[in-house]
Amino acid sequence: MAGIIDLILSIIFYPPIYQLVLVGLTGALVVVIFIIWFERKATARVQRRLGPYHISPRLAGLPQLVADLIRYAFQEVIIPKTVDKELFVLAPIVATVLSILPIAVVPLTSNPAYWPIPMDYSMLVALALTTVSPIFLIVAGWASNNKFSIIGGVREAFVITAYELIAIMSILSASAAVLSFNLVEIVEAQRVWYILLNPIAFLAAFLAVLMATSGFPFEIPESENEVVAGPFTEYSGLLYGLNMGAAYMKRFAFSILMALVFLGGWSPYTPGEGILSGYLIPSLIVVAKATVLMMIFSLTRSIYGRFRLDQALEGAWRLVFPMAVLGFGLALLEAYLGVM
Amino acid sequence: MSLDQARRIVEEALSGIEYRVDEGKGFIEFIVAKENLVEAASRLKKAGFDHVKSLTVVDYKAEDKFKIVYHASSYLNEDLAKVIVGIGTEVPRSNPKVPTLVYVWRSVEFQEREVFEFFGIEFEDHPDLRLLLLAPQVAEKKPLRKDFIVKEEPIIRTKPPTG
Amino acid sequence: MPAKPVVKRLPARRGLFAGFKGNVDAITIGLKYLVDPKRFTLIYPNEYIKLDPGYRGFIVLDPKKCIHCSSCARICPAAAMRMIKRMEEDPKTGKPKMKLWPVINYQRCIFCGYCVDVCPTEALYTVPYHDIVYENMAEMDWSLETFVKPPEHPTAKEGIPVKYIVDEEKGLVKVRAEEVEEK
Amino acid sequence: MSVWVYGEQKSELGLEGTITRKLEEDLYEVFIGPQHPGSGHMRIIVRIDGDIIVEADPDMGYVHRTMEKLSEGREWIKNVPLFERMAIHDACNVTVSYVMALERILGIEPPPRAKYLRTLLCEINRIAAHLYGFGIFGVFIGHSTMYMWSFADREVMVELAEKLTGARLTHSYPIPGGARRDMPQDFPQAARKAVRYFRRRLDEYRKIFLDNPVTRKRLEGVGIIPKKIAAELGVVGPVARASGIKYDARLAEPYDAYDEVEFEVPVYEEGDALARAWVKFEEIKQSLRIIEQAVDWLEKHPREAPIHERFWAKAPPLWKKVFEAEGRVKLLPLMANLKLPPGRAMARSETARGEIVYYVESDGKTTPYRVRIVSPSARNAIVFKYIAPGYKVMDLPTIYGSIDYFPPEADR
Repeated sequence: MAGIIDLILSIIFYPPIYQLVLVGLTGALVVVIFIIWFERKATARVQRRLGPYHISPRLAGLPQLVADLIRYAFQEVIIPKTVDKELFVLAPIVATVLSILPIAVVPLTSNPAYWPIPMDYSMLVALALTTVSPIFLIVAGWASNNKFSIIGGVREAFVITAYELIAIMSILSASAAVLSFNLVEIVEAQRVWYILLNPIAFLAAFLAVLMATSGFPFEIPESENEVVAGPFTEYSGLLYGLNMGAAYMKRFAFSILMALVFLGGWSPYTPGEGILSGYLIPSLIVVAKATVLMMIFSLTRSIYGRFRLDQALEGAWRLVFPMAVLGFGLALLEAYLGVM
Repeated sequence: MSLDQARRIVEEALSGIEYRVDEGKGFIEFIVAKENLVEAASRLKKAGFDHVKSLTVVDYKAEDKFKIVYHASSYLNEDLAKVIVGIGTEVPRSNPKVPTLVYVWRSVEFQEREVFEFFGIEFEDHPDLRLLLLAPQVAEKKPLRKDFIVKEEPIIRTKPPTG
Repeated sequence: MPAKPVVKRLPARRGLFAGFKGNVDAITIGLKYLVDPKRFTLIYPNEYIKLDPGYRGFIVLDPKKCIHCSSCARICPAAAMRMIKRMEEDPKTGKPKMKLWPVINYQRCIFCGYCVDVCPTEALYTVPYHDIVYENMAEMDWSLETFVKPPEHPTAKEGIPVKYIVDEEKGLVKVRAEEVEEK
Repeated sequence: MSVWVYGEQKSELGLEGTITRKLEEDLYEVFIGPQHPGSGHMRIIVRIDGDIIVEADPDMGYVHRTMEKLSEGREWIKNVPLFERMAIHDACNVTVSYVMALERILGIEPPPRAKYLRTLLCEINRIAAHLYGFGIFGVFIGHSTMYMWSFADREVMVELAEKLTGARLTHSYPIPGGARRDMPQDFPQAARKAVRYFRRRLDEYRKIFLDNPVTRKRLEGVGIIPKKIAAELGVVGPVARASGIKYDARLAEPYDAYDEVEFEVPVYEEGDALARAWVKFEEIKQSLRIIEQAVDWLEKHPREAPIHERFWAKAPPLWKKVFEAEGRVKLLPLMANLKLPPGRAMARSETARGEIVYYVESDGKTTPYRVRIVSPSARNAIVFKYIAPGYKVMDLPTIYGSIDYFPPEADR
């Protein structure tokens, strides 16, 4: 009996798990609720309207998303007869879980006691993990067995091929500059935030993340005017909510990564000993920086329409990809000069 | 350009074809025999009337005929744009068949489909003569013919108000 | 002829930085409104628009002026206004007499106001509101008793009356109705 | 006579760069509409090969109301509210030509004041309808700000229309012989303010929408209709004018006060979606000019009943009192059962989406013998069939939005 409790406790206190639960799920949920509210409100302001209002006008409609979540949770999940049932149900769940998974390996403090997994390749692993989840969006589209879903899934596949390389290359440029794959070393090496040293790579990463998370002007797979809701056309209730949430979760994971790489991680704070100073405060700083980044991401919605698929791909390959390469080159130059 | 000038132009274009002129307020119509319709329309098009504004069909039940008129005008010739000239024909109600003018004026394609479903007039050789607006069971009744009567209510209510 | 066609050219996108400038312009305008949204949303039903007296809202009958001519029923394009027969005592002779009275069916009324305009004695008039909710369709078919008095305006009881004024800067400005009326 | 295959048909017309091949069985068929957000009640059956549209078949009629038949059972004036339901946000433009046709049969001409009032409302409607079109266009290409902005600003025009007519949308304003109301005293001031507001605002529209690189990229070179083909297909309104056709019903056959006010008819020659958007954009500017001129004229001239004297000469004092107080024109009871002499008339007016044509035939009764309506969207629907093939699926909303197709108007 005691053995089982020990086992459960050891699983819960296994660093990747509690980081995933604490930052990855709880933190992300809070941040995503805030971000979606902010996105709605900011868009509403630009568009000269009120935005969420009637659910608690005193809080300016902040609990709106909570209400939405409750609605999603209690809506009937309709599984059409023609779909591939197992995949249809599993795909959104797996996609959501996987999109938050990179957080499990990202160190949020310099105190080695609170590293999820002490390793030298944390950045590579995190980047590798970000590439897994979009596959399941395609699976979701395919399993739906619906023309719109399949078109949406195919578009998703096109977009993946375009953004993945850019995202990885531009974020990796930091490790090229520092000559290390260890995120802690990259953060520690930033006396000046890396965004100032290599704005080109940052811009490329920014655009790649917009593409990855279907932000405007790259909201192509779900573009509602031709393909209803893209891969999610057949989904309803909680599964649909998960699909929608997955994009934001992914954006959160990418933002954490970008906050570490480009925005100096937990600087200017120096993590100390103990759980408060060693883990909670630095990770809060990282999450705050990621939130600011996400707020900037959400502003594009009110300014841009959406690109056509081929234009987005053309832009990605012709403009953003060279930008990422240039950023990588700049990083190598900086490494050679020893700037960082 | 006034309607009189337009009339002269069309009369010149239609030389050799028998026609009857029907005048209205703001337009002028040339009614030809069914056999000459395509030829007359082609000549009208050559004269510069490049599109059809309205394919107007009127059901004269008392005279047992449909009058089918293509009201054409011009886009490319700014002078002709000021007038509306109709070219049309009359068919008996029992056998409403006319040659299509789609190959003369592409702009009538949808309007011919519309007339087909509302009046039951068949356009021979029309490339795509399907229903456009109506459901099949409604189109069967040929709603724009005068046999189909829509009655308005009387102005005195028989049922008392409920509220 | 004063009107004339003018052939125009699309604004060209020249130079390397034309796209850049377009982006900057768009973002600037967006941020400008993010800071100052200039919105004029009506928070209904906490606020409601107090409409001008000329507004074509619900139509009400003034029975004293009605001359039973049934012009209103004749012109009604939606067949909402119909005449009903009523036995009434003639004030002169004291004998019962058949009279035609208009009644209106708000299930059908399209608020075109023809009946108000055609009424030779101004017996019909409009009230400047139309936001009334009925529980069932039958209630919307008014009897003569309902027709002769203005309907209750529920939002006026709870909401704040506001008016919209056309403004050069903001398009429309929402002001309290009292403030406008003072001026 | 050739076999009717879509690709061939186009090459015959000299349209370069589109596919020319026979239809194949194994194409992907997608039904766009009728329940999509933004598309309205209309379905386009699209057959696609990869990402390219091979065939597009517009399937209309979801909001068909058989107005032509309904009008045969109704008195003349009752048809005005009926016909304006084709495009309620463009009510005056849609009905004014019907009323003009009636006036032609009656042989009367409305007084100048009525003409100017109608022109004023027509232009207010035109701006409102163009903004509506811009808004829907914005939604189609995912630009939600354009949607919200133009619908908010449309409210200004709706407010003006409400001041003028007493109704926000379905004004039923023109009647045979004139107009139903004179403008209120505070109207000119409000109208001038609105005009100045829009002049400034249009610049912001241009920056965030028309000159926005993303939007521009999306619209440029999409749905090109060359001039010759535009004339052949008989497209109307902004679609035709964007293709270089110098046609406007206000220009060809000036009605109401359009032969007295000064304005331009913007014409572009590119023929793509961007040009169509710019035509509408420039037309808003011209409408603002017309509104200014109409308001000036109305203010300068004495206030008198804007209706033909045939309907006003015998007006009792009560009516004149009502007009003095409220600006409302009372109708003669005979209006309800107006008898038109036998005759036929055609009239056209330029609505926001293009020219609308009415053919009206009277046999001397109180109801029409036949009314034929050809609305602009009905004539533009053919664009889907002949222009959309060859473009990508994601271009379909762009084409749809740029021709400003409005289902209730096309279905009638």
